[in-house]
Amino acid sequence: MEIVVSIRPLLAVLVTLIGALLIVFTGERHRNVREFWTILASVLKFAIVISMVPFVLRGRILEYTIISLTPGVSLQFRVDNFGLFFGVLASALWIATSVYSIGYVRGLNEHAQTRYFFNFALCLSATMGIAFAGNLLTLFIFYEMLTVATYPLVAHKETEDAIMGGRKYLAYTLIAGVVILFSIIFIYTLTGTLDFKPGGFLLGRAPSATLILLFSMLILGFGVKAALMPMHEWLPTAMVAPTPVSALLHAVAVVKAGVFGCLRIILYVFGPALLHELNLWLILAYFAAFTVIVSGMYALAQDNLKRRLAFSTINNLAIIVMGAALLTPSAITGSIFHMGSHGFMKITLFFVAGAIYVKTHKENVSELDGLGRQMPLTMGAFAIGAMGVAGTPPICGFISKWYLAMGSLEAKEVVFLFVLLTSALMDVAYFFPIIFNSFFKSPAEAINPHFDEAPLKMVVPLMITAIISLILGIFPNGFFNFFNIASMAAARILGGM
Amino acid sequence: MVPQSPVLVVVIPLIFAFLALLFGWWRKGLCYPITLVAVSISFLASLCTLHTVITTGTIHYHLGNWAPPWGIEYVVDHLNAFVLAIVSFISVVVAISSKRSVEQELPDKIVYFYCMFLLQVTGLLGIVATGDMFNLYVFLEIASLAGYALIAIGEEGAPFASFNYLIFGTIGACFYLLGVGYLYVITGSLNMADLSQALPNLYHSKVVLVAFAFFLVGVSLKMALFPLHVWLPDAYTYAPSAVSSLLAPLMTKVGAYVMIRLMFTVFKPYFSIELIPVTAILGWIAAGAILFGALMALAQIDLKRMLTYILVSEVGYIALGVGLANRAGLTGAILHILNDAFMMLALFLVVGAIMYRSGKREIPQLRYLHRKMPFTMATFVIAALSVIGIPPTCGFFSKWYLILGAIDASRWVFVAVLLVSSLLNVILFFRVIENAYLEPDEEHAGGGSELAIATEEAPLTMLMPILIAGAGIMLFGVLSGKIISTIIQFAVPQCF
Amino acid sequence: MLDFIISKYNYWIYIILMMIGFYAMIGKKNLVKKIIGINIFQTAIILFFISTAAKRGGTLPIIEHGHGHGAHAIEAASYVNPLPHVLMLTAIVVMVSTLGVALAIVIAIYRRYNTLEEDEILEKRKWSRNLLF
Amino acid sequence: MRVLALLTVILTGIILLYGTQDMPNWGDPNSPASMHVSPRYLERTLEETATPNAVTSVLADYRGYDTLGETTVIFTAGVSCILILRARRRQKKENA
Repeated sequence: MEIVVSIRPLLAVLVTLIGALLIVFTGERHRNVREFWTILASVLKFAIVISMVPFVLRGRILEYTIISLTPGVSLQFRVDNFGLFFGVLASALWIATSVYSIGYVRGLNEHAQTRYFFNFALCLSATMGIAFAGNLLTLFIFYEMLTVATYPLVAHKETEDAIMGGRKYLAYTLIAGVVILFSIIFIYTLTGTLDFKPGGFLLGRAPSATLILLFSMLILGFGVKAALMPMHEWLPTAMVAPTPVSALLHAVAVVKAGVFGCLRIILYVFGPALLHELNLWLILAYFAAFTVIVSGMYALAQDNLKRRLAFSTINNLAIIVMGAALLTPSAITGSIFHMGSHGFMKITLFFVAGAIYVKTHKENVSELDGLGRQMPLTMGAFAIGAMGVAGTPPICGFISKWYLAMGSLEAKEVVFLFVLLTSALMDVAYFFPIIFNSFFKSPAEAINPHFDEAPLKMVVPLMITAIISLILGIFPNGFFNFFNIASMAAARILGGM
Repeated sequence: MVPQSPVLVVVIPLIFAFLALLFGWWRKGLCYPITLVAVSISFLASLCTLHTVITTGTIHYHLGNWAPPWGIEYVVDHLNAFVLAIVSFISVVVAISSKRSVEQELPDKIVYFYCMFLLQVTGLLGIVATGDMFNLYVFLEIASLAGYALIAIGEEGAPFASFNYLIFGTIGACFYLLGVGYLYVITGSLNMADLSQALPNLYHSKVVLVAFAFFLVGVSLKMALFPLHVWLPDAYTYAPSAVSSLLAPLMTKVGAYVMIRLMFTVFKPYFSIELIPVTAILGWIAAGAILFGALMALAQIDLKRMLTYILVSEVGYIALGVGLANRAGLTGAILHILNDAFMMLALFLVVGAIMYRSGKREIPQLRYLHRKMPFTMATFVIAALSVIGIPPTCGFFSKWYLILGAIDASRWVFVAVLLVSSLLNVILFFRVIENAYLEPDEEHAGGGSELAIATEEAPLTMLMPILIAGAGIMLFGVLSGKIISTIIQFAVPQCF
Repeated sequence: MLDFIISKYNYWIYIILMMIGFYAMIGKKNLVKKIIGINIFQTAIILFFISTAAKRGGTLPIIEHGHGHGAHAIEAASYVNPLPHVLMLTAIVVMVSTLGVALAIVIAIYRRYNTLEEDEILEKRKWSRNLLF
Repeated sequence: MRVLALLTVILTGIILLYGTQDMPNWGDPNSPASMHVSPRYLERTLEETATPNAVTSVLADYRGYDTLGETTVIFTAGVSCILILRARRRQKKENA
């Protein structure tokens, strides 16, 4: 394993941090300059992240140690394939989200826009930190930063509901943070190191009872952001936030950070060997499968579009965790790839929800009849995203679900195949009526039957993300070797066994 | 200057206290610059001392050139040098910020205020620098007397709060003096190093036991360790802003320093840990302090009063670290002396600035503050996150070491207390942040139009210290590993 | 037991004095009585220190034939221990200073509340607080 | 409250008394306090400080720094009294 010392990961984190500061100091008075900083930072960040791809594809690891925090643990970035996958995903989606955000907040004439963009940039810095963190402590530092930076976004509307949503979000995530902190320190006392290692570093370091306790605490802790049931409650509540924030929460940063954390724990801290030895993988997989089914049923019952999407997110996140828990090459590949494909598809769906809201101020599924005639591009993108989430070829959701299904067969646990199929059926059940009604039902009175799209700044990003999900479905490597990175990560983890 | 630096740290503010008075009678406006010069020189001297200690090891400075057990000596090792630097630096910062608030709150007492301010700093520095038990008492009294006076000139209710403080402070000092007396009777020495050599043979003597008990109670009173904290909330709430932002970060920390010094230098860890279960008891008391402080803080509407209870809880952290009696715990405790000093500095300075601008400090009255005072409030948020323990602020790292120590010692209850207190702090601070940052919905329901609220940031002399404190919180968080590896690991007694 | 009391009666006396002072400090409601308590407490400590300096058969720690009588062996045992006396000189000063500051604060309190009884002050403070908020 | 105070006081007294058991008797010329540091003050005060009064030599020379502290305490107390009392008088004048 070749290690290259490179400052790039640090730059990727810093560029948005500096961007955030510039945003604050530019302030409300020069809106365009402020927005320019956002776009500039996002593009620069994406460029920096992409520049690391060739190294990683050649099997190298980029490393940058900033400062030693405590004996054996440094504030350190290590870009491996899994981290890079997440980094590329988040930075790519951020470009789309920032363009979209500008359209959204201006379209609605939102208040406190500076704070909004500042926190947005901060969130992305933290996410990058999480993606490139080389050890658990670094990951935790950025994880907590993310929690705090997201809070103002969740409570952005400052209505009673929003403030409650913010409180709930803080309560859930900070309690989780405390649990994670405890587990991390415990691991540190056991091993004296926190560096991630493909295949895990805890094997044989502690009695199995301790390890089981640690594993459950860590999964419960990271599971809060990953919205595993029963810790999911904050996510639907946080839907009061503006739509780009929801998109960020759901597709780009927050929940993905939770899932990323879970996967790091499963694959890089405990590792397949240890989980097989303790038989924890099966329990975790069942646990996740439970969430998959239950959240799907919840989603069916929601009328509010964003809430329905929220439960769909919970469903998909659980699928990712379930895949990783199966610990077979295809399952892990599928699980990692699904992080990406779900990201693109779900962000499309949220963008659509936001575009509909900005244009028509409608939030409920039952009010969307005939909307396809007014906003054909938007609803077309929605159709792509929704079908992708359900796993229809040739959209990227199909690829990941295919690998996940293979993985469950490899693991000789057919139950999970059925779970996947059931969830796909439920996806169809809660998305298809929306597509059907919007295109084929006669429009409700409030809807303009003629072409009248949302602002361009919103439509273009959502079209692009929809198209990327389509491309990824046809050429899984079409977007910066996405699939290869995922499968390399899986191979590395299992090779480390 | 270099060889004299340990004593200069203490003596410079003392001399300048006289000067401030003399020049103050002539020109009132000279007091502020004189004070600034004094604390700055003192800070430079303390940096110099710290540097010498790091490069060459412990400094022994014989005052009047009399050899130790007979004369008084200053012994500056890593621990004192570290605390000296903290105390003098925070004095500088508070001195800078005091200008406007003193002009506003105590317009006709400026001269005496600055004189007293310098005496207070002298007292605190003297306590830290000395290696002699009785000399420590003398400087303790200087610091205390100055503290009583400075608190007494605060707002309504201050004299009474100060009187209570005086009673408790005097009890504490008297107990300490009794302890010194008991040790003197049985050893014949007042020098710390000398005592620590003479004492091991006497560890089973009842006199030593009683002396130790009285030291602990006396110091706990001074550092406001629960349940002996009763004087603190009133005193620090009613004190003038400049005074509470000087005393809150420093007085309790210096008390904590004295406790560590007594437990692990004068007495050996063998005595404090194994012979009598002091550290175990201390741990439980500290756990009580942490929870009690946080819970009482929850009940407060007055922001400054809330902070005083948080201070009680923070003192608990330091005591808990001492009570854990292992390397990680003590590292956490000593690191927390630094971190908490900066956190409290930032928080009290912010409250001072808010008071200066608006005269309000009740939590529901803080609306729109993030627009009136954006930088001040940003620092408040940073300090709040640090108290909660969100990385990468410094508060996280002291918590990290404390929890590490608690796990090392297998004290699961303490781990739980530390974690729960973080969550309590979340409630405490986000209550304030919600009030200051989020706005009632009806006022922007129309969407968009920003309410015309003019920025009225604190004046530069107050804002700069606030920003320095905020930057310190972030910086010491990132640099904590460095600080530990260059200073604190040598400050922790070697036997751990 | 009796022997213990007689041989260490100095400690008994100081402890009793200390207890009186301490009780006045924390048990009395009148602020001036509390201050008197502080003084008694500190006097007790002074007595304690001074009594430890005593040596049976010792005299004042002023060297006889001090000036110009050339070198001769000085018997430390024939003079009482000077150190506690020195310490107590300092402690007396501290005590006086504390007294001064305490009295000044009491005057300030009296000007505000027109009383020196603790419970009355608390009552008045509660009242003024209600008035304010 | 008074009972609590009384109990505290009695407890303190008992602890202090307990400690005195191991203390030297009154007037014991061989007590540790008289043996360790103080003999030097008596024996060498003349040669080192040229002062026959050992109390003076200790006060002003051996432990002169304590005395500096002591004077500072007095100074502090003096300034404290001015600080606390001065402006009140002026306020009264304003009120009157």
